[in-house]
Amino acid sequence: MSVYFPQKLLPYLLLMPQLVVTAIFFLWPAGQAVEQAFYQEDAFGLSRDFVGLDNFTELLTSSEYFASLKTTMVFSFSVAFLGLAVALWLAVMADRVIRGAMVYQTLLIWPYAVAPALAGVLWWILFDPSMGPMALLLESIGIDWNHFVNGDQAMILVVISATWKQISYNFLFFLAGLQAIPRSLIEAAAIDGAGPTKRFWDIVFPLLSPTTFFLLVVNLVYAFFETFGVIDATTQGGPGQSTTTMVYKVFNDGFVGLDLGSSAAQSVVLMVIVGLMTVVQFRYIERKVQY
Amino acid sequence: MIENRPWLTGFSHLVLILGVLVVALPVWVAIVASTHPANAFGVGHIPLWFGDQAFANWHQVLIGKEGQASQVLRMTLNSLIMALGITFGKIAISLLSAYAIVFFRFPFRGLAFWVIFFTLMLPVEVRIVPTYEVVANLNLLNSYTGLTLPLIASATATFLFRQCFMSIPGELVEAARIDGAGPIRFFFDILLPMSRTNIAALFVILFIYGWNQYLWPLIVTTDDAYYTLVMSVKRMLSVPDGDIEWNKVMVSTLLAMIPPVLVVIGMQKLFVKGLVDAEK
Amino acid sequence: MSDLVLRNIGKTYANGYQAIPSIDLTIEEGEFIVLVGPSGCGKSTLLRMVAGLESISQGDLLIKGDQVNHKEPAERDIAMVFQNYALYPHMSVYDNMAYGLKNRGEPKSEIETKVNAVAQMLGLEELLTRKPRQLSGGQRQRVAMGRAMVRDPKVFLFDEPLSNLDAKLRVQMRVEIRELQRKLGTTTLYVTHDQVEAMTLADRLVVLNKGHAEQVGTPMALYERPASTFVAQFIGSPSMNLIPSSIENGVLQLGVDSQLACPQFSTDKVMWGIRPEHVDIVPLQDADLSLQVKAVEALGAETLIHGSVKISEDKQYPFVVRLSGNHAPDIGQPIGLRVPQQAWHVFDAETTKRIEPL
Amino acid sequence: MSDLVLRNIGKTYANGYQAIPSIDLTIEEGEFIVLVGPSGCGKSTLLRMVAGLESISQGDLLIKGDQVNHKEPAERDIAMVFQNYALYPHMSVYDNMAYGLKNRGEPKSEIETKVNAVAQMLGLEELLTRKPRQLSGGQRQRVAMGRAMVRDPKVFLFDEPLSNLDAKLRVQMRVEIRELQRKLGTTTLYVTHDQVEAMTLADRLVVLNKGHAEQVGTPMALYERPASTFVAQFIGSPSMNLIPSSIENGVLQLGVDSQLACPQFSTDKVMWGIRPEHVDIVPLQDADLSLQVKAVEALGAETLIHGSVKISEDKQYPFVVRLSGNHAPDIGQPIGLRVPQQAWHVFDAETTKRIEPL
Amino acid sequence: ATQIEWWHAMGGANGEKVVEMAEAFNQAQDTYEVKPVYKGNYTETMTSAIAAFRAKQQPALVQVFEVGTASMMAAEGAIYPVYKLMRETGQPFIQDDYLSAVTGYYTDEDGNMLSMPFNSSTPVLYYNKEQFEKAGVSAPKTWQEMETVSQKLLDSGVECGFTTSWQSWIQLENFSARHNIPFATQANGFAGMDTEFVFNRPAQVAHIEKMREWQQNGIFSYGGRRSDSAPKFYSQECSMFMGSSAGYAGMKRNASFDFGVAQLPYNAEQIETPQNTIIGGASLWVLQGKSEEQYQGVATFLNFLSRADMQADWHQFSGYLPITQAAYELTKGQGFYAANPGTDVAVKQMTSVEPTENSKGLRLGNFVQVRDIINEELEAVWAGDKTAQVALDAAVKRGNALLRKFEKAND
Ligand SMILES: Nc1ncnc2c1ncn2[C@@H]1O[C@H](COP(=O)(O)OP(=O)(O)OP(=O)(O)O)[C@@H](O)[C@H]1O
Ligand SMILES: Nc1ncnc2c1ncn2[C@@H]1O[C@H](COP(=O)(O)OP(=O)(O)OP(=O)(O)O)[C@@H](O)[C@H]1O
Ligand SMILES: O=P(O)(O)OC[C@H](O)CO
Ligand SMILES: [Mg+2]
Ligand SMILES: [Mg+2]
Repeated sequence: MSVYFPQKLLPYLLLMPQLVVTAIFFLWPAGQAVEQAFYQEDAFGLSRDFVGLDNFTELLTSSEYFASLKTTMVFSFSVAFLGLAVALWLAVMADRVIRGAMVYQTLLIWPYAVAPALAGVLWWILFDPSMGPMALLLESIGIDWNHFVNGDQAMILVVISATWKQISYNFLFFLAGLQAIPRSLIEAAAIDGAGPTKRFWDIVFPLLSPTTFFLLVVNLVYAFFETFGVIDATTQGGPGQSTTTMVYKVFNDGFVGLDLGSSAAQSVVLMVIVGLMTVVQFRYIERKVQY
Repeated sequence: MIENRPWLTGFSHLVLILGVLVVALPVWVAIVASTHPANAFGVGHIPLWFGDQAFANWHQVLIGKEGQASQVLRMTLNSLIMALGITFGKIAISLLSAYAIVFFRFPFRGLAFWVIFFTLMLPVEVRIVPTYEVVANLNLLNSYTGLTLPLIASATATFLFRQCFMSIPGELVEAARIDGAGPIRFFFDILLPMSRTNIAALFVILFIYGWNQYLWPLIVTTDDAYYTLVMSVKRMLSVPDGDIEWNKVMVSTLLAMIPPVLVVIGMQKLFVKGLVDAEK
Repeated sequence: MSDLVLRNIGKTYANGYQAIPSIDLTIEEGEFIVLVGPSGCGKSTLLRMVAGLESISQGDLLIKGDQVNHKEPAERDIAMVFQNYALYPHMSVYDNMAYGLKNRGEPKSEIETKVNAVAQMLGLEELLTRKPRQLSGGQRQRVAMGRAMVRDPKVFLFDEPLSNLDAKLRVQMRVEIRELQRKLGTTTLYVTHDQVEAMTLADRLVVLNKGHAEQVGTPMALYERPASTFVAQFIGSPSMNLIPSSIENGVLQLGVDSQLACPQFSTDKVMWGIRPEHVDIVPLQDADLSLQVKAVEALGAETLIHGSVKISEDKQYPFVVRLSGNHAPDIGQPIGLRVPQQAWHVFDAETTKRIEPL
Repeated sequence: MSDLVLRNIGKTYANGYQAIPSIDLTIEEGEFIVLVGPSGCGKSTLLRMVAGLESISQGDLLIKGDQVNHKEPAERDIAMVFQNYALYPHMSVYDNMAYGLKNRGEPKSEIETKVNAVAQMLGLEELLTRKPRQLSGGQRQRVAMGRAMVRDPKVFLFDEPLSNLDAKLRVQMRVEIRELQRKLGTTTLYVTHDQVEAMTLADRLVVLNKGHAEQVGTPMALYERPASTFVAQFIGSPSMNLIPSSIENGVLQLGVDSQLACPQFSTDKVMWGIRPEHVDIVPLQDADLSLQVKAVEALGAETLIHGSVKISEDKQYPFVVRLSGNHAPDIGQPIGLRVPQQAWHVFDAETTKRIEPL
Repeated sequence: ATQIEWWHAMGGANGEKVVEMAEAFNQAQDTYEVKPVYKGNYTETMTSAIAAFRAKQQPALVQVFEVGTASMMAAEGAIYPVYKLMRETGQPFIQDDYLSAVTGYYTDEDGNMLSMPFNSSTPVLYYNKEQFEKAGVSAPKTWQEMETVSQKLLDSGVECGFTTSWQSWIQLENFSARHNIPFATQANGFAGMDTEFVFNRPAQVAHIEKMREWQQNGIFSYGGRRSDSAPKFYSQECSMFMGSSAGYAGMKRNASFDFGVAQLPYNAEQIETPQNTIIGGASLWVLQGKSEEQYQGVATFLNFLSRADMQADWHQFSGYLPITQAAYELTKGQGFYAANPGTDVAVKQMTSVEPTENSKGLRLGNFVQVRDIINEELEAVWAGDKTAQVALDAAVKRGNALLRKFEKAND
């Protein structure tokens, strides 16, 4: 698009509603969070002390915070990886079957609609160590499942619950991506003597890389910021801190623990991270990965 | 066809069916669980096959007590109002702002875009206390406005519309200008109708986003006239030391799940098309 | 031994559509065969059956005497150049060309030798490290050729390889392809819907119409003696002028006041035809036909005169005349045409097949 | 009164790129002007300035005597047909055509009359309720035309309106556009990079080169007396053969053993040119030049012979000959050419401008 | 009628009961109308109320769990102490009517009741009678017996001996109280904000260390932070379950076997006669900033709730303790305990001895977060990642930091 309307005032009017809402419900609270980060305050807001950077130094010297950073990374990348891998696998299969691709799409698409909190509940009871069918299944093959004790298992549980919802979304994009790969390329590779598996790794997978990269970013953002409901409904951050992600921690420290100063400082850190991710995502979307 | 290997096709179907089954498992369990008596869960295992209490459970949740039916109806209505309010609000303001950003050049355009884009990612949970205070100060607690308006301040929709608008050929704008259409006419006569599928896709995404909110409504409402379905599930779950009535929880879960699932499946074609086209 | 034999080959798609009823064709070693025909006539289908990308519904396909109906594409020892080139966008030019050899498991050094040799032949040495998107259309086309050549296949298959290029480049690449094929001597099956390309490239042309081979022969044979009105209109540009008429007692009734003496034919309802370039302009009183001029296109070297020939009160047929040099007849005025008998083409009006004088 | 006047018009883009330094052009009522030139030469820029879609950096634009530099496109009373038609995809054909009239606030009944009249003229009556995506390329093109015509504008603007069509359709639509414009008598500015289109459509041609008007004139004038090598190569297909040479004492030094007597010119370093169609084949011993044949393209009505002319040991120039009818010289062999002096073109080797004998 | 908002955290059946009680009040008079509002679980309810207070949208009455007590008490400008409310509205109010073990938790240094006890619970031991019979054992009284009984149960084919809910509450807070050892200095915080945690003393460490060992050999099986472990008992995986007395109703509904209720075990080597246990559950706090009329209504309502019949009904329905002596007597008189053996165990366990300063309760700031910390550290113990000593030391250290923060914010 390099064609514009010449009007000068109109664009501001058009932007106004969005900006007003953003300013009131996002920027203002965000500003308050920034301010709060420099204060120590009791829960009821009856007294407050300016503490400078104390909240930040406390945060950045606390091993728990870095543990949650690590947890966030492990969690996010696991969700992204698992979600992409499963969805790609299914999409490749759906792309192969000429008949029924739409039917499969319908059957796979709906978890997208399920509330994260509800998804969490469903997986939680599936894996409940004493009554969940999955836990019993695992037990019957010799795996002692108890995510209340075992941090890795808890992580697996939240990863599965968070991934589940995301598979449909990824699947849609991968299927579209696959269908957009020119048939002739696949045919050329077949003539060049590559079998189905080789064709996938040599041709299809590299050609999907823009889609994959896009989905990677989307999934990371999702895992980073939007899985609060899943974690809250399943493990609530435990056992230990093994599933306490940064977003969960902000919420927990602030809303549950009522440590508003620290929580605000964490919000500020997150905002910085969001800012960075915004830049990265924006750059990517502006000039897509080229192969 | 490229190669003649029927077993490969068979294998593909097998994998897909397996995938569908795994994906459906949790909901299967929910459906099955909603047909058992409450104590079927405690005694050991979650049943994997239907019980005989389906009617009783659903009846109990839907119209168990006097006035309950109207409460369920009310919650459904609230969920719907909230979901649609958020959906239409977002779509409306996003259409306008994306239009401004894509089709006009003006000072601070970049800044405006970044400000909007920045809100894309930070979820309400992270800034819930100050946001609550703002809403309270504006006297919006216990109102549909309070339920919806603050959640409208996110940029997914703006961003998607921007992507979609950028793919509209510039020549169309020029043709419209030559045909004597100014920006407003262009917006209504050309742009809106052309963005149908994207609007539809966003409708689905945002409807689901809105419908699935639970923390926010929990916090800004104190009047049960404003309770939503998803909230009701959450409410049945937080029973300190009491026993969770899983059968009813599952009924409510299904109840809260059905409308958005119907929306997704019903609008599948438009949804997929609008979503995928705008992103790429 | 014939290189490529299509014996009673037919194709019916899964949806029941019969794209090709039956085709027989024998291609000799080193021949350049062009399949030409309008869109949807089954050219690609036929080519893809030879390549192994589409299953063969009926008949036999023989390459160097072997029946290959059920062989995988890679096993048929063919190479194909696609309309959009189908270069692997994420691989360098070198890798694009080497991919087939790698898959065959040839040793690295050998691959290098072969790729370099072909690259040199095509003038691609400088481009080997580039990615396809860094190439111009013509260069891409050449890489696609290179990828096919490097494998030294028994048969080259081309599916409209030039149609994505602009006019100038198309002319140039056309000449290059022809030269290369001459040099390599590889049997070639080439699909196009462009009759100029078909005429200039082919040793023999196959004109396809709705999955049937209407005529097979050298370009000149087809130009000079088209077997049907379909071929007559398809080969040559502008198309041959065709006018339905009847022959009675050695007289061709061309309408209002045009009656031309002509030899005896076996049929009397005919399509009478003459190519635009075989018509001369003469003073009206000496003319065989009179042409109402509608538009004149002067191209410098030649002039096209578009107009219509009136046959009866309510029937007139479009008619084009092609003249060398520059001419400027008045638009809206009639001019006189001479149509020499040796340039006539006569077709059966019903079967549309060519008929010769008795 | 002149219909459209471009007085010292120039365009510098916001990024500082000067797409058009300065152009002067006066267009009379009803004239069909074609802007032609290679990609990026500024054709679209100029057209869009006339349309009001691009601001004018310098100079005056007058439509029917009014300075319209700062008027909105809709106020200039022009209509434009875009390369990809820019039909509103969600509106029916009728609505597409009616949209401009509606915006003007014309009464419904009047709109209907006008749209129907134009639809009938263009044979679109049956299609009025369809959406653009349900139309073929040629039909879309016609709708785009219809949308422009229905508003009965003072000026038609076309930006490569035919380049998305296939060859056959392009020829047909070209003739249609010309006929329509004649009928309507609307002043027209038409952009193309296709020289055939340019030659056949234009009353006058403007050849643009890097934002400059290289030459303005009738197609024949440009074909016969191109003002520069740029125009010479651009107009005519295949292109004019050009060979750098020197003139010494009335002798044109064409290389190894070709020296042709020639009139006196003001310069001695020249580009000597001749069009492919103006060359004759003669026995080698009578020849002015000898051509090494590389490829022969027989098109039925004519034959193109591609080859090269040797100038010195290490220099040879490609050379094309175009002959009527069918010829088959041996590839790789030399043939003799005659180059009649009256068909020569001579250009200053430095300025590339045409020079005439003294 | 004057509207009175009452925010509570009672979901499920208890939630319905709460609504019923409010209805009953509204029916009984028409000057006031109490509007019960469910605000999520305990933490969500408390934080919602605090957030609302900050935004000046607070309810008149809010249910806050015992863990939040210190935070509420410290917020002097935000709360309206119940004793004061009663006095100023002229409502009859005799503090001594209430069970001292309950009121003790909610009174200030001068013995004034700051909030109104509502749903108080205390941990008890539930056991599976059928499995016990089969293994030939009876309910353990001491932790020593706990081990041998469990072992026998395991030998008889049961998968696990016991499990626990609310690990900090039961295995540390109540463990300390029951053995009359401090959980924190300054009388568990009652005597001042400069309190420090001391639950990393040998007695607690030894107990946790023992549990760690049991977790490894199957005597103990951890099943989650709150009451998530109950299904282990329902499903007969574990023979014993330590949980809130308020869980009785659910137990009744879910257990398909005969179960018994016993007092929490004690360590016989530590103490001869065990101390009382401390309470959990929640009390009702009145918030500042409402009209006199509303306060009048709140006081009336609180009185209504404390009526013996109301309390007895609530006690019998939910399993929460009867908070007044009268309610206890009434229930007893109605023959409830006889018909439901074990339902009085909690009351007895609570009231058998006079509370000491170690068993009166806890008053510790930021305790919600501290509970999280303890949960995290204990989970590390169960997982075998840390020894009891290391984990409790860490918990004390992290907890103390929060105490200091609280002290700083509230001085
Ligand atoms: N997979 C298919 N299933 C059913 N019909 C098909 C299929 N592929 C092609 N066809 C039909 O077969 C006929 C021949 O198609 P084909 O692609 O061979 O034409 P073509 O001559 O190559 O045309 P073009 O010049 O447009 O490429 C067409 O009518 C087409 O619609
Ligand atoms: N908005 C712009 N900003 C800067 N430079 C531009 C802009 N639009 C076009 N140009 C440049 O101006 C020159 C002329 O562009 P124009 O589009 O007029 O060419 P054209 O003759 O129409 O080419 P084509 O045949 O490819 O359509 C080109 O070099 C182009 O890159
Ligand atoms: O579940 P409850 O209501 O008995 O309360 C448990 C205690 O709050 C735990 O601290
Ligand atoms: Mg084809
Ligand atoms: Mg252009």
